[in-house]
Amino acid sequence: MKKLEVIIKSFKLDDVKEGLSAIGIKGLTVSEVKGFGRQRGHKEIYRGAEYQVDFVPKIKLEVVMETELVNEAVKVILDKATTGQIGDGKIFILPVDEVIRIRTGEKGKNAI
Amino acid sequence: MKKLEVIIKSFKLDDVKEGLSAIGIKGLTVSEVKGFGRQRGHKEIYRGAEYQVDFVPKIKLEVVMETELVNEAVKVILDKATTGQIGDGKIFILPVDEVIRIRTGEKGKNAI
Amino acid sequence: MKKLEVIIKSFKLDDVKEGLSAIGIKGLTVSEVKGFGRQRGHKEIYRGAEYQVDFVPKIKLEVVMETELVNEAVKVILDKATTGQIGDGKIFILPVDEVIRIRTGEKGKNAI
Amino acid sequence: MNAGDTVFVLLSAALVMFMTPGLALFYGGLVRNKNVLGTIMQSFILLGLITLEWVMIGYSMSFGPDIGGIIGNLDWFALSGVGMEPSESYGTTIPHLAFMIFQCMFAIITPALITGAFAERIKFSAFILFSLLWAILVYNPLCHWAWGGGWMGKMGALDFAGGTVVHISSGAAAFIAALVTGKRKGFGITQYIPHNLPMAITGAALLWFGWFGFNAGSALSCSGLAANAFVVTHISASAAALAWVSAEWIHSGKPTTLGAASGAVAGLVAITPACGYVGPVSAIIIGLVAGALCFCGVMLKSRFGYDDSLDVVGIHGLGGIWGALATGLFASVAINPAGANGLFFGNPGQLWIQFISVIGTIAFSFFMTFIILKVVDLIIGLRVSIEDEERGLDISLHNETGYN
Amino acid sequence: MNAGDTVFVLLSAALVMFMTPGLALFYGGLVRNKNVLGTIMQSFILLGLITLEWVMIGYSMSFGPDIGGIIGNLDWFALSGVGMEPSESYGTTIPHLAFMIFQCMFAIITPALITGAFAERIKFSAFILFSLLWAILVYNPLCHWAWGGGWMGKMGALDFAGGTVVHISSGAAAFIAALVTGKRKGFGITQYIPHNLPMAITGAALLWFGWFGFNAGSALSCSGLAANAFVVTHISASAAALAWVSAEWIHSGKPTTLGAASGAVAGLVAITPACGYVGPVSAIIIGLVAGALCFCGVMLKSRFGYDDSLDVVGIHGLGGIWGALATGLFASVAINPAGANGLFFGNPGQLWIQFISVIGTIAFSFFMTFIILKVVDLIIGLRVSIEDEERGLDISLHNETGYN
Amino acid sequence: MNAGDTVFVLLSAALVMFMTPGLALFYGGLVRNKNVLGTIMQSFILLGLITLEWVMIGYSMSFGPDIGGIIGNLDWFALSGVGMEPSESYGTTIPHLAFMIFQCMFAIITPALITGAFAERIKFSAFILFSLLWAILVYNPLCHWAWGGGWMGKMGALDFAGGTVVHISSGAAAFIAALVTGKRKGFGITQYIPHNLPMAITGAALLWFGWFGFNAGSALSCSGLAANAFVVTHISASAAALAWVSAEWIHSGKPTTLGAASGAVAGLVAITPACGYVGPVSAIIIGLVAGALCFCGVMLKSRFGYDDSLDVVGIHGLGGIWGALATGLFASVAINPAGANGLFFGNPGQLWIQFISVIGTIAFSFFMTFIILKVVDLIIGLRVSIEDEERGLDISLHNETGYN
Ligand SMILES: Nc1ncnc2c1ncn2[C@@H]1O[C@H](COP(=O)(O)OP(=O)(O)O)[C@@H](O)[C@H]1O
Ligand SMILES: Nc1ncnc2c1ncn2[C@@H]1O[C@H](COP(=O)(O)OP(=O)(O)O)[C@@H](O)[C@H]1O
Ligand SMILES: Nc1ncnc2c1ncn2[C@@H]1O[C@H](COP(=O)(O)OP(=O)(O)O)[C@@H](O)[C@H]1O
Repeated sequence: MKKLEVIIKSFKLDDVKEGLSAIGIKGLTVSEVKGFGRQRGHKEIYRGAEYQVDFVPKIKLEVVMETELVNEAVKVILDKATTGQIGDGKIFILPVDEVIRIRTGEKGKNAI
Repeated sequence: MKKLEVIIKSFKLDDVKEGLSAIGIKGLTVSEVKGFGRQRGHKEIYRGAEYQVDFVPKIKLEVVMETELVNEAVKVILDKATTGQIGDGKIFILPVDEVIRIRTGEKGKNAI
Repeated sequence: MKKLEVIIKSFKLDDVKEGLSAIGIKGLTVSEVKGFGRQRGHKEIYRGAEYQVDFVPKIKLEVVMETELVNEAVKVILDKATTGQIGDGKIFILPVDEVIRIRTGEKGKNAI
Repeated sequence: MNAGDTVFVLLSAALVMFMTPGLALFYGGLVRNKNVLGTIMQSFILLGLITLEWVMIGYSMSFGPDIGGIIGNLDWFALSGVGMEPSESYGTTIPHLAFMIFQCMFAIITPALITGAFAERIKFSAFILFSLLWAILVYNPLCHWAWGGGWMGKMGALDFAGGTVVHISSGAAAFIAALVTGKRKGFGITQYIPHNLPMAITGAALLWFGWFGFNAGSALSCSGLAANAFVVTHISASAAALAWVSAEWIHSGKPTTLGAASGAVAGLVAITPACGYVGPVSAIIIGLVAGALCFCGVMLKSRFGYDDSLDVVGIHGLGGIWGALATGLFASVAINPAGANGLFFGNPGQLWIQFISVIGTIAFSFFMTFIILKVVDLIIGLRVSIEDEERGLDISLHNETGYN
Repeated sequence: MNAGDTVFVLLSAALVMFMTPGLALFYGGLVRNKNVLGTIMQSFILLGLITLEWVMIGYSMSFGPDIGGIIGNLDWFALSGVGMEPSESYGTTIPHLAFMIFQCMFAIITPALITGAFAERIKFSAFILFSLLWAILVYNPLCHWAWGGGWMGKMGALDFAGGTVVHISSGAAAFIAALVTGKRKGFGITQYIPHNLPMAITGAALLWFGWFGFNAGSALSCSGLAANAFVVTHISASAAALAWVSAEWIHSGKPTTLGAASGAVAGLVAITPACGYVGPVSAIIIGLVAGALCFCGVMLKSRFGYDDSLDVVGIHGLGGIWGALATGLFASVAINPAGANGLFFGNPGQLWIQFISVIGTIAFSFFMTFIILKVVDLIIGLRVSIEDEERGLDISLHNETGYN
Repeated sequence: MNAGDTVFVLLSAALVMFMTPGLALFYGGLVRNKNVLGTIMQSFILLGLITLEWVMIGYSMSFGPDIGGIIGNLDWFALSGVGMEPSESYGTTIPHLAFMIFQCMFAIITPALITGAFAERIKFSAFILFSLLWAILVYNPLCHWAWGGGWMGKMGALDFAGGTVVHISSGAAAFIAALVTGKRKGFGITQYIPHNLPMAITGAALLWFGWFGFNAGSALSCSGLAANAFVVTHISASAAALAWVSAEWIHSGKPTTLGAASGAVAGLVAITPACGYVGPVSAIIIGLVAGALCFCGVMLKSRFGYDDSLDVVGIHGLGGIWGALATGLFASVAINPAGANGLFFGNPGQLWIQFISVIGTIAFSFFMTFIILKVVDLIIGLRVSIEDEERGLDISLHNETGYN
């Protein structure tokens, strides 16, 4: 099993969620984060005062899935989340040892 | 060492925290997330306007622990966080390579 | 590749960010969390009412990097985030299988 | 001239002015986080825009020398002749300027009410043009008809503080605006839950507070009649808040704060035309019916499938119609000798007159609003792009975010 | 009838009405996120509930023809006979309706004050029944005793704007209510930190603003006495805010915004009975003592181990008692010839009278509140289930959340 | 004595009092989350601090018997001789206490305005000492000069409601304070984005609302002149809001809510000295220029590289100067026979007088503020430690956090 941690632009959340649902992803977890990446570092002026944009609001998705699904999921995310502009985000794939559904105590694939 | 990422219902936080403390867990990290799982997808009406419930507020716990503790911790979480109703959440177990305590620079078991 | 999950005191964010930038870290993701650790548990009085301090606001950094960079990054973090007082936080190092940049679809080192 | 009356009208004007920021908070709290500023802005900027319109031409069109019962002429352009002395016809114990500015606040809040119908999706430029045209082409004539010597007032229609002029006109316009603007992206699927209910309830409280100026101030002199208007205003708001909350309690087991706030507003709307003609017991009935009726209106909305985002039709439209008709039922010359009796006091004719005024207002507002929207759509386009709608008006139109 | 006085009382009524939403924000900001709406609702809905109670029977019970110094009879049921003409006994230069509605706002906020004592844990239905019974069985009699021709007023007790009627009565009720309702889950362990202090401070500012109407308006005519009441109100609030903040500074090194706000409220409470009888210098002393005293009261709370969640006892109870006694110390016929001198102006008897009125109010409120709570507990049950308490009142009782 | 005038001044005082919490929200919304309470506190505590200062000595220094056109003597120490009867010189139809408390509210808000300049970095103790000294050594003399029988008033300078006394004085002080205090940590790099714009806009709305009391109330009697002041105040705010937003729209394509709010404040500032002397059409021009001018001032700020955090100089300084000069341009005895004509009405001399008053105010405020800051820096130190600045004033100075 793998965990995908996906950083995307906030307004792409609905599209990505739909896309992942469509390929059979049954659950995911979303949080609000601030991102610091290539998109940062330029100067902006707000009310006549200069500052540097360092952190940009992003959405982080966490999805655990069977290893077989990963490739398809990545494809879907690339498809839905890309705008082609800097700051589109990243996908990180991490290994997962075990998943347990709290309600039933089920483990492994059934629990995802 | 392992990391448990646990998604639970918000109001179960205190109980789970107490439970984990009781078996010797010394630290954990909590964040507010929105969950999308089996609990989603039903229609609700708010002030006469229909909509679909997709995301439900949840609490995410992150706890790093020695591998030996994992089974007990899982048992405690199942015990404390289950309501038996949909949306009780999940436990994800991930491998951890190393832990470092910032204050002292200690590594490994001592740092947990 | 490795992922560092770093829990620090909120007001250390800027320093740690500068430090990591200086050693060539190009991106990171920040979120607000609540920490429960050694720092907790003491009694405080607020307006004449006693309570126990359990959760303290913390900042969580997530940084994915090449394995070679990890030691240096840890050193920088220890350097910048330590106050020597309880509650300075932790560094957790997790394995990462793959990284993908959404904008370009690049994988591996280039995507970090 | 009377110092007491002047204080009364000036401070009432201040209270009515305060309602527009109140509305901004009420509406702003009900939209999603990403649209809070865009929504607040739509009310706030009207303070600027309509004030200038009113001072330049609006006041003259509304209250200036009558042309055929239809509209005022432009003799009072840029307030020429409107000075510190009392006017001959309006508020004869207070400076003419005081009457003018009191009425100005009504002209501002009326188009602001409409913004609830197309919240979260309209271009700011289109909104500005729409509001300006609407103020000139809908509000000013209607105001003239009811209060400025126009046909409606002459016919004997009773509207003490703006049931037709303010609430029915904006409610009807909201209906058309919701239809013409179309639904928000994700309508029927996305959860448009209020992002900040304490803010919305604060806004409703400001409205309630300001409404004392709106209704009692409309007496233009601080007499027993003003006290009566004040009292029935408070009673109706109270009764309607209770009625709405009770209806919710019965309907779903959960009385809500937004229900209490909405009910209060519904009660305030309904008593507006009646407050100078009815007594406290009538006010209880008017309020109870208003709360229950508007609750039903809002709940039935989904049946019709149009997206009146913040329920302007259900509250101001329905509540306004009920209030105008209720005035025809409960009005009594015992309360106001300058008024008339309603059906329950032996004069069924008044109900008919009220009915005509309701129909006239709705028809006129429907028609004109439709034309104006179509024109604005042609010139500028009403809606933001789908991407801007997704990102939210705050960032896409105003380059700001509410909370950081 | 006097237009100036009428404006004064009507707009004062509006200001006092505004205090209830102000209290909603003050209390709402102090509770936890999950209870913000439930808390706001408890104040807001009383605007509806008590208004109807007052209009139907409350006003008549409080101010109607006296029965044995104990209570008014129901001659004025549903405001019959209460009209646009001045009353014979109350506010003889203003419409009777104006006096009635001004007093209505006092009747609303008093039970709302109590809600701070059982915040975050009481059933909405139980709260509604409790408040209704309390208004009828505690507020109305007390109001009659002090102002409606009852024994307390006849005895010569001075209470210009509601020290006993409003603050001591609600403070005493809060004490009993906190005891009978019991502690919140996790008391002594869980961190009940205010979820939104800017909201709480905004609420306190609204209270301060509205209090000008509360105190100065109680003069019922806009004279030098009203100006004096206005001035000493402002001074006492200021002095008490400074005193509380200074006490904190000395005690813990950290002056807090909540301290400043609480201090201001304490000063406003304390000056309430005195404001028509004392001058500015006395007001400074009254305020300074109020701030320091209530700070100590709140800090000592933990010693007693009961859960008066938002410090109603420490602020309204203690502050009210101090204010009533201070009136017996500082009152001066130089300020108000219709009043009396206090101890410091040569009349120790007045302090004794004030003392009796304090004891009488506390005893009556204790006893009645206890009975009412027990009855409500029997019929409905006071507390929400432990699970609902954990999930918060907002979602469990009202099916809403404050922020999304 | 006149009841109508008394109501007017007392309720205006209440409105002006309300502006200080309004300012607290305006400023509080504009700072970062971690400083919201520290910022709110700086306004709120001045309600306490300056009230006592004013009652003890400030009122006497400002309005007491004149000493050489420079300052009032201390005959009215602790309000001795200031009672319920009208004064001989100020507001002769209202209780002297009413005039005193109305002026008290002006004395409070003026130092509160300055706090925007050193927001997010100053010690609370230093702030308290600074504000107290500033009130005594800068505000009281300036107030005396303009209104208390001092040289500026005698010279014939027109300042109806506080253009020099309140806005130029605080704007000039803000300039010096920003320089002396130094920049915030991270200036030019860190993103100091407002943490809560709805709060800031609510604050601006409260300011607008309260400003009716500020400006119209300054007529001290509720006459045609008060109505005129009320009307031009509203018009100028509206015009300036539109002008600012339009300037932004042209400049960057994005009209902002903060721009609308800032514009409104700029317009209110500019009309303040003029409101009793100019008519509605002049007010439109004054407002439009104010909005555009202050927008430019704020945008050019970065050129100078000093950190006037919340734009006190750009709005109150610039707007105040423009307003004072505009009074010298647009004043007309047709509006106020007790005033004078300005340049556009044939009297160029008035512009010169206004110019002198502006220069005098700036010079005095610059000089005194500088000295006071240096003294406070010596005794206490102005700035918090760098670590406290990073953690935020809320937690480091007040041991509280805004939101939990
Ligand atoms: N190495 C990294 N570790 C953790 N998060 C990262 C890393 N690199 C990028 N991110 C996250 O991804 C977001 C997008 O990265 P950015 O470099 O701005 O975009 P792009 O990849 O399109 O150039 C960042 O805002 C940050 O949240
Ligand atoms: N595959 C997954 N990846 C990430 N998070 C998940 C996944 N499945 C479930 N979750 C999280 O767990 C929560 C509970 O899941 P849900 O399916 O509603 O409950 P249950 O299966 O226990 O009935 C979800 O709201 C979501 O936050
Ligand atoms: N085992 C753990 N798992 C997850 N998070 C932890 C763990 N231990 C500590 N933390 C996080 O690190 C923070 C600092 O830990 P704490 O024990 O207070 O500090 P210190 O290491 O200086 O004693 C905690 O607030 C918590 O967020």
